[in-house]
Amino acid sequence: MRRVELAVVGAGPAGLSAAIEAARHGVEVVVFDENQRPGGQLFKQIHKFFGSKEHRARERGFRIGEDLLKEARELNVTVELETVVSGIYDGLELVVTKNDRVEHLRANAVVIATGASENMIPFPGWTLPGVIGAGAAQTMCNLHGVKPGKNILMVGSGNVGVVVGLQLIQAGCSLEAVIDASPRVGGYGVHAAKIARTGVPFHLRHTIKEVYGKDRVEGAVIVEVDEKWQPVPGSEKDLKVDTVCMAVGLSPMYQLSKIAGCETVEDPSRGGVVPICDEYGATTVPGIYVAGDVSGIEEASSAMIGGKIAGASAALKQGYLAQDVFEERYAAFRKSLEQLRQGQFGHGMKGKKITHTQEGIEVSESLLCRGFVDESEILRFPGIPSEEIRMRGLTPVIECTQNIPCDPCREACVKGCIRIGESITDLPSLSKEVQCTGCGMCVAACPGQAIFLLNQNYSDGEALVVLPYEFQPLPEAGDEGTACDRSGNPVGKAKVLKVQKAKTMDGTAVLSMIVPRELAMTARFFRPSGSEERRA
Amino acid sequence: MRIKNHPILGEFDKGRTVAFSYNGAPMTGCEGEPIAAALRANDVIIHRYTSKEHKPRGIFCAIGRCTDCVMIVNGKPNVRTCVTPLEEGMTVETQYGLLTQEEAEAKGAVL
Amino acid sequence: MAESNRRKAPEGEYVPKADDDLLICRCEEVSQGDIRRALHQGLRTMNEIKRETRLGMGLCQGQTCTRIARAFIARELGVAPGEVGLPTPRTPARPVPMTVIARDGIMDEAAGEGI
Amino acid sequence: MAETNDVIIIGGGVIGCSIAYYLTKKGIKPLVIEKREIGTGGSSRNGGGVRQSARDPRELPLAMHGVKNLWPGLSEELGSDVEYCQGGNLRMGKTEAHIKFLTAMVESQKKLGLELEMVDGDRVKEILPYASDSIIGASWCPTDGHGNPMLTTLAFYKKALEKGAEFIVGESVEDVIIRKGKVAGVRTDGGTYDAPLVINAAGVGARDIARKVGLDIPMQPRLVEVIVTDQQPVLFDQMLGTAGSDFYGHQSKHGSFVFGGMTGWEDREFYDHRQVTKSNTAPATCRAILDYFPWMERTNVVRAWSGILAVVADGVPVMGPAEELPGFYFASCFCGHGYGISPAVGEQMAELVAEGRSTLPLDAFRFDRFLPKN
Repeated sequence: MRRVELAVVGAGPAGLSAAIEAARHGVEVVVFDENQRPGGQLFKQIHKFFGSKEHRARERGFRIGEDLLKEARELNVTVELETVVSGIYDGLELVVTKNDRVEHLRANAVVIATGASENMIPFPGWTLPGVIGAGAAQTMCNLHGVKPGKNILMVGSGNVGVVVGLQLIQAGCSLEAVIDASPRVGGYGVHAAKIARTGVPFHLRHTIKEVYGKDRVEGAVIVEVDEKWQPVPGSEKDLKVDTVCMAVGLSPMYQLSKIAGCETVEDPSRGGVVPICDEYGATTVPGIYVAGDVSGIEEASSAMIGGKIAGASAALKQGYLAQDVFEERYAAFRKSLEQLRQGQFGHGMKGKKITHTQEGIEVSESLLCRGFVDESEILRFPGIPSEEIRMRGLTPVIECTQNIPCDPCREACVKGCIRIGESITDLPSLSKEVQCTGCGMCVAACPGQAIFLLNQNYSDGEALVVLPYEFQPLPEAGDEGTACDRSGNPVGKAKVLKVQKAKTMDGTAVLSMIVPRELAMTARFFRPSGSEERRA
Repeated sequence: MRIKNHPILGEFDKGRTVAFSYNGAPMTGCEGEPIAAALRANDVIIHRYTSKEHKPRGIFCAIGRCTDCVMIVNGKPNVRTCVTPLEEGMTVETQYGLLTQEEAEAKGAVL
Repeated sequence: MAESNRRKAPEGEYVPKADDDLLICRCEEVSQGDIRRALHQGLRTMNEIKRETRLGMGLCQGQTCTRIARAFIARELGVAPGEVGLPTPRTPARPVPMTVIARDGIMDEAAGEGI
Repeated sequence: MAETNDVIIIGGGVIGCSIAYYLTKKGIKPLVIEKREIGTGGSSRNGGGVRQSARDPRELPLAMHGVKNLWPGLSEELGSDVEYCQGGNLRMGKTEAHIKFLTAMVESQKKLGLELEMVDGDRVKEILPYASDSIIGASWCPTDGHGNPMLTTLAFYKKALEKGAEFIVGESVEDVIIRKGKVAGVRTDGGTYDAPLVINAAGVGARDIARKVGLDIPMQPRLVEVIVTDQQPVLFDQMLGTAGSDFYGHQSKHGSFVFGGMTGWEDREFYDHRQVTKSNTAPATCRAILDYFPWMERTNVVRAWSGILAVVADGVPVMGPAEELPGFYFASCFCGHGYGISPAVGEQMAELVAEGRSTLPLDAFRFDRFLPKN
């Protein structure tokens, strides 16, 4: 029987990172993945990531995936695709199936990085064709290039719901609404704001009453729920959709670890049933480690660090790494991980109601309830320059209102206009002397697409608003259209001055539009004329 | 339903166009893409009818876990179409319980 | 003795509920009513419900329904999901053709090395 | 203060639940104590055979009695479908040695009054058109069949519960209480329960329970495995086996095939007492199945599970009272063939407990058969 030093199950961010880290120290590694393409969810994640440079912030998930793969190959890691690890037996014996062949191999160590599976909720009609998981929508759009449907309802306003919601719009689908039974948007406000300003309504405190249709989805009835999560009679709304996407959370894929004999525990803070493991990812079965979502639902960035920790542990155990070197690396990984886990979306914050930012600013109620910061609330945040500065010339307007571990904006500005305090989760603010050149790099760099440039005194009675734009068809200079506010409501006419595209902007176009001056702090989206008017 | 010119991903690099049959009718798709993607692109969304209640099902998870999208492929039932690559000349049929429509009708199953 | 360990004769007939038709297990088409009926008859755990109704025993092996069913059973019984137990995941992790398993261990000279 | 019961049954498997049910029919409301869940052990981990053929002569009367008098009406009696199907048992052979072995078995069993016969390859194909052409003969017992072990266990449980039996589930028996030389009850990790009569129906745990009262059974656990396929159109209703014992099983009412099989070294496998599947069993089982039953090529294996047989030295159960300790009864060590006789065991044990004697003699199963012989 073939023997390998480290077998990794799952070629997602955690698995590949574990493989890379272990291989870096000389461990012979084989990675198995059941999918046609490696990278796990990274290849479906076409948005830019939060974090700092060391976390590969502002890079799109699929590019991180490509890089991880390249790195793994350079380190001679074998990646076996379309290969299912059917079981892990006594003595770390893996049985793997690829097409019509089965192989047994023995591993000195195993990293289980099987990721997560989507949670679903049952409601009348949930078995109709057209009701799908948000992950399925993402897979169809971003991997296979096929729209999952035309008119879509997103159930769930967590990060998956709002991120996939945007991706559906980018794919050319019509996102009719995002609903959530919770009274507050679950995901990052900036992700919600991206779809809100395209005109997608958020119906919070709403649940699905039923999905109807003869043999496929023809519509969905949503209904408001009260404080006790009970439907409010008479509050039903009928949405004509052909597709309903469920984004109601993820559960760790603990099954293989349990097959392997690892003890599990029910831990709601980690997303459900998870294998018991220590801070190095070691499970109750000697030699088996876990990393990534299987050990607790987090984001890809933290999964990568978790993978590195497990990979280094496997290397240490096999004598490829000295204890002191390991400890040094581990401390660095730990620090990086803790950075990511800060802020109001950090570890242990789930379900907690936050009323103020860490700077003591009252949070935007509108953002939590409707998916966008209302104009009346935006001025209190530190990234918003005073009217005096806005009238003086071009300036960034940073509509970043939640404490997220993210700092690419600071690095993007070569003039040093953007500041972030000691903590990576501090809200960005502007330096006293704004020297904006209008390069647009901060606009393109912000993973939350929350930075705009503004010259409120562009010309007599006109303001210039510069915004990030990631839709097709891409407008051109001279195009006329409608300026929309943060909720997607049309507020006036807009004319495109220019559209900047650059390799460094990585697919985010920076669109400059001229609007009436009084709309300077209102207009935050451009809708080309002739494009569909969503709201009546 | 195919996405043209994606703002981030551009053109999708798909395989060559191949012919396959869906319930006997000719159809085309991209070689190597999941059968389910090719069907969706052709606006087919019903993959099977269930054994007990004879209710329609289609794609649900799209990554080979839920097994809702199984169909009869090249005569073999229970093939997960969301993870099975499309090949030239494949025959893809709606699955009724475990049977083809013809077999199910011959057995007098309620459809 | 923990009184919660004790099981006694059900009281009266099962009274159907309006949402009994809602399916929990998509593969085996097990409904809320099927589960409630089993609970009424004295079954208490995920595994007992599974053996009685085939919940989670279909092609997907409970990938989708396990979490939903646990939550539902726990809610019906008024306990935490952890208290209703967890079905045991089994090999193979995904369905494998019998012919493929049968070839396991038979050396294929034409193909030479393994995977 | 401990509560008082007439009878305590240790073990909520198919045997414990069956005894409990038949006791309630006699007006006795037992207390059943189950460590894990109802039907967790071998009761939900067996091939489902309701078989008389190839039974030990000591067991055969129980098996025949069950098939004749209990199994046919069981679903109706219990008010739950136990999926009993009297499709016959076909034990197939491919070699002359197989035929010789099967013929000897058929002859000896005929003498005991069981109706069965040897059939040739053509007749095998008539009975089971999907069988391989390479099968040259089989033993055929048309009155054998199969049921669904999980449903049967739960059906006994539900009916027993309905008729007044009580169950304590999730408590482990730590001691059997003896007062004045007689059984007085049990103590669990959750409480104390009095009863003048305790039945040890603890399956694989029966040896540990017996040792608590100083009685040791020559029993060893043995790990066996079963594979289950995806749902398929219903093809046949026989119970299948082979002369070489390379696989056995049936197609369930649901359509999935449930087939046990072995590598041949199961006797040596049970090393660490973990109930897990081994990497080499399923391939051996699948090869054997395809060898006898090529149609199965189109199926997918969806799961494999293992179970533990309580194998006793001479291959038949230990049942009845322990002379050494008044009030202590055995209903243990079914060696992997307890399911098929579970209704008969329940009925006869209930008679024994309630009336002091059973219709069918159970003497051959007495615990003291293991005592030194003169």
